[in-house]
Amino acid sequence: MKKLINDPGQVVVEALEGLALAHPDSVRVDLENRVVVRTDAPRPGKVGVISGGGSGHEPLHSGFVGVGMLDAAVCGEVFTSPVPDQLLAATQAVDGGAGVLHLVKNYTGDVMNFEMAAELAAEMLGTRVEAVVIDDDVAVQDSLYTAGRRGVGATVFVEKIAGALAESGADLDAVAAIARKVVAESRSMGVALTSCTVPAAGKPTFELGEGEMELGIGIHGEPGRERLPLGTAAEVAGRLVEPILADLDFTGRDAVVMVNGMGGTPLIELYIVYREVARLLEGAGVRIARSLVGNYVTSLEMAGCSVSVLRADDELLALWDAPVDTLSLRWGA
Amino acid sequence: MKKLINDPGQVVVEALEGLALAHPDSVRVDLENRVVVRTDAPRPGKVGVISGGGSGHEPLHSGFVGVGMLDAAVCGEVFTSPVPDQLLAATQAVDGGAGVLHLVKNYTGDVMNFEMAAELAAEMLGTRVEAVVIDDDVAVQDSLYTAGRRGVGATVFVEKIAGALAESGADLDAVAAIARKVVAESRSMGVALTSCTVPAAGKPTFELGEGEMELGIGIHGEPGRERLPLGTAAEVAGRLVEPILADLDFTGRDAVVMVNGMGGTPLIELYIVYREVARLLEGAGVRIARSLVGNYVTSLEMAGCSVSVLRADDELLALWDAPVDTLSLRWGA
Amino acid sequence: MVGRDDVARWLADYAAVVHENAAELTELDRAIGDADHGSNMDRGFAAVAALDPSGFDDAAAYLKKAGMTLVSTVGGASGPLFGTFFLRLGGAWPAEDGDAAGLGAALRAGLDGILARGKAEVGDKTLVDALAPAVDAFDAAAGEGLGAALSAAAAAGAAGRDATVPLVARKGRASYLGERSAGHQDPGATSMALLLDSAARALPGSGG
Amino acid sequence: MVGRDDVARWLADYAAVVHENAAELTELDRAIGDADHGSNMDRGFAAVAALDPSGFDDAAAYLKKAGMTLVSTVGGASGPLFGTFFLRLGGAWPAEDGDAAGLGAALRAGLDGILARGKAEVGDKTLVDALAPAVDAFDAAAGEGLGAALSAAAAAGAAGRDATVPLVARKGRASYLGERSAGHQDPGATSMALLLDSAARALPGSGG
Ligand SMILES: Nc1ncnc2c1ncn2[C@@H]1O[C@H](COP(=O)(O)OP(=O)(O)O)[C@@H](O)[C@H]1O
Ligand SMILES: Nc1ncnc2c1ncn2[C@@H]1O[C@H](COP(=O)(O)OP(=O)(O)O)[C@@H](O)[C@H]1O
Ligand SMILES: [Mg+2]
Ligand SMILES: [Mg+2]
Ligand SMILES: [Mg+2]
Ligand SMILES: [Mg+2]
Repeated sequence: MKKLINDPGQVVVEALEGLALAHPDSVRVDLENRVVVRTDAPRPGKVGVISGGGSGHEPLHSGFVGVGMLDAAVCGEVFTSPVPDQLLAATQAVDGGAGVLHLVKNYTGDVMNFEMAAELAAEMLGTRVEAVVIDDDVAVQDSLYTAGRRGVGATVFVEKIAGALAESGADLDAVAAIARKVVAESRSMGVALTSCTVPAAGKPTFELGEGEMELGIGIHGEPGRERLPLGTAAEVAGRLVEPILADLDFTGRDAVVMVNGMGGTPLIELYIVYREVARLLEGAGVRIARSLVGNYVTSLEMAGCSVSVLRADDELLALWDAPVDTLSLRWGA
Repeated sequence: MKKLINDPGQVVVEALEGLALAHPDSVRVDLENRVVVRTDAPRPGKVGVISGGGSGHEPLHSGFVGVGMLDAAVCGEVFTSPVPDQLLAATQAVDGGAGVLHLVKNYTGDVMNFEMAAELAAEMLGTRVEAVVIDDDVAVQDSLYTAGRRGVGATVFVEKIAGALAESGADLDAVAAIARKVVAESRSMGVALTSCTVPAAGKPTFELGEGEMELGIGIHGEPGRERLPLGTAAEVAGRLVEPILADLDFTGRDAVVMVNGMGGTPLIELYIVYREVARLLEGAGVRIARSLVGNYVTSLEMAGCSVSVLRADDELLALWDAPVDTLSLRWGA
Repeated sequence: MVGRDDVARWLADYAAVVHENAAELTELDRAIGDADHGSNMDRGFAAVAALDPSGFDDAAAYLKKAGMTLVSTVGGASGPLFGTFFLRLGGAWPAEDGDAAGLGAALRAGLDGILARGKAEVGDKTLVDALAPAVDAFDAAAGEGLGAALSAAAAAGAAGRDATVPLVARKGRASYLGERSAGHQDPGATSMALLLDSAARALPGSGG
Repeated sequence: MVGRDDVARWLADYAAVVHENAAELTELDRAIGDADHGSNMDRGFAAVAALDPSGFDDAAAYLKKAGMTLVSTVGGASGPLFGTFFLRLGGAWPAEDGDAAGLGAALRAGLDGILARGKAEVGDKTLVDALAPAVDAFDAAAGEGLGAALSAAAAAGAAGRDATVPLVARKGRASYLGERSAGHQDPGATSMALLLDSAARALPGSGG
């Protein structure tokens, strides 16, 4: 394991200390609870929007805290969901009296910990919490015999758009509804070229041969659905785009497209993938209205990428375009 | 070699096609000359600021084209400086009649190609060109017996600050002077935990053992000054910060600090490094006024990081804070 | 019969067992999960072991605090599940510090908590596959005394754990692997079997 | 004596040699540079080989175009250097399509162009270490005829290339390695030696 760390057990807290030192004007960091909060939270009358999960996916979620996006991000251990206490602390920190939206990626651990936190928030704080579970990963086909589709790249879409609506002063039901709409309209698929190494585990989660790729991965370094020979960028893009288009009809619709790096793939490759993805989508009659290319939802140093597509109407596009001022997503502000 | 590419020979042009497809509203891409240009260039009366070099360092330079930073970025083959024709095309594209500043990283190839381009620009276009050579890398100690210090992380400082002054309407001499000032006040040092693979070469440029690091690397995957056992983040930060502080006196001064990822190191580790760097600098009496943490000047998928420090007065800080609106650096705009 | 200090011995024993087996548990999770089960459990049970038993009035309060501690420190899927198990175990702990039947009822309350929280069924390739047959075996042997019941539970838990190997996972992270999850032992069932084994070793009456 | 079509044969031969040796050149550059010298040279000379010689009035125009082509396609350090070499070679090409002395003067003009552009000296571990002694050797043997002069130049170039091995680089990318650059053959000197070797093989008079 080759990492720039001091102690595998201290990775998350030391990184948060670094974040706090680096950006004192942008975010407030509650080191005890490992929560990154907007400097102006709680804002009276504003719905609080929080998200969280295991660490190791940076910039998700801490890089998306700020005006027009998240009010707080809750950081679990690497690839391990945060515990209810942390989520409760975050809920309290952003509760401006209008209720709090929990954005939860659909993993058993995340769902259970958020559930317990919502129960505690109702009991102990009297805060109204709505939870929206994000499950955009088309690699998981059968929700009857699985824990259901995972929450992956679309998390960025949900956080951006729900955050924009909350910023505009909408109420909790409306913000939760738009988040659910984004989930319903989003699909993602990912591929790994290498595994990643959880610091506490000390060695790669899986091994891939020189000519192999894992197709249909999540974001925790877990193996994917199938191991296939690594193809060209065009072939890989095809394997990612096809199941997305097969799952939801995007024909003739506007789309927000993200080509997301898993951490270890350079930007120059992500743009090559974007080129292929754009051609495939346009060939299928999809109108690309907005795009993002870069590392947004990562799995530590894993090489690979994911494609996420949001079927967007004018309402979603307007919220997507609304000002956002966070460490890792910033425009119009 | 595991890369998301189609053809090692087409990496740069296909990535630029992807860039053009992804961001039609932000930049204009001249695919023939591999030049990324501001959509509003040339702006009459404004000094044009261009930079360029080998590709594989993204987001440098193409991610820094836009209001308040570069007017154009010129993209060579991977790790190979662009040719004079490309630089000439970029010079012409941004020439608003007030002359053009060439920002050149100090590598033999870059310097010679930019020199030839400046000669051609004077002869063929009658454009006045000033060139500023960036050489911030303290790993190269002896400029008598070497090609001189390399241009590395401080390139971001120079491009940002010279770009801000040019945006304000300053003339070519003033913009060149501020660029030279930033170069004089900046120092950098980098470390690699893994090598990277040039697509056309097909295998890693160097091999590093499991417990080793290369200290004092440039940004082209070339080996560094020494091979050392990999230490903790705190130890590595010490090895990076010490030679910087030994080379320039930052005591009691404001500093802009960048902890830059080489491409394959996750953000969570960069923040741990930042924590250590901040402590060391503060312990040495340096006041950290601004900071950047992330992948800004990369070497493809290399794991590792570099630290750059700019000794900043009020003039430089004000220019640093000036609005910038590019794909990879955006604030205040 | 099983008092606060017996529980303390059990939890201390289990914390040591988890620590020793952390690498192996993570290894199992590497194959069909995300390579963190051992460190999750180790972090949680180290925190439980750091609790001072003498600060609690009785076994019930102590067990509930252990459950809270797990919920607060483990995270992931195993945190709420093991946490809920101990919270419910403490909640249903027999007032008289339990005979075998009372302990069996408490164990079932723990199991029910896990089922309610995680919605898994036997055969889904989760820790339920170790715990559910263990609770049944405990009840069946309760008439023979606590020691026999605990041994029966441990044996059934171990068998349940082994039975997870051929299964295709239907809950938790391993379910994403589909058929590829078959042939691997479930990490959570493994740590649950170790917990039952530790109980049989550390709780009183284990000799007979 | 050395006309446009002789030059065409030389450039075609060298383009083939570079293509064959591209991997090896890149390999040398991997050790003390950035692993691109072979692909840089290959890209450039493939473009040169694609020029149609019949489109040029004479060898001088053709060589200048080859130089421009290299400048425009190679990039890096070798692009301006090899490009300048051919530009100057063409610029100084003897009007009468050269005897040996005239060719020697042209080669020296090429060398001077490289020295002016790159500011390296003999011993800096660059392509100058192959070219400078080769031009001297050419001049010294020019009296014996073109073939002998070219052979002498090629031999001196090869020796100069070999002499780069123990040197510590003082110019170019390899200089950053300091002492670590010693023990490796310079890639640019290697491709320069191949160019001289190709000239000795492909240009007329090489038999004698
Ligand atoms: N819905 C569920 N019900 C019961 N147990 C479950 C459920 N989901 C997962 N588990 C158990 O949790 C174990 C994994 O725990 P752990 O690795 O700590 O959490 P995570 O999967 O969040 O990384 C699995 O091996 C399985 O036994
Ligand atoms: N200043 C210089 N003068 C002469 N030759 C040089 C100089 N700098 C570098 N070279 C030559 O260029 C070669 C490297 O070329 P190449 O790898 O194509 O370019 P780059 O170093 O830009 O990647 C070196 O091996 C050396 O022979
Ligand atoms: Mg986990
Ligand atoms: Mg190069
Ligand atoms: Mg796990
Ligand atoms: Mg090179």
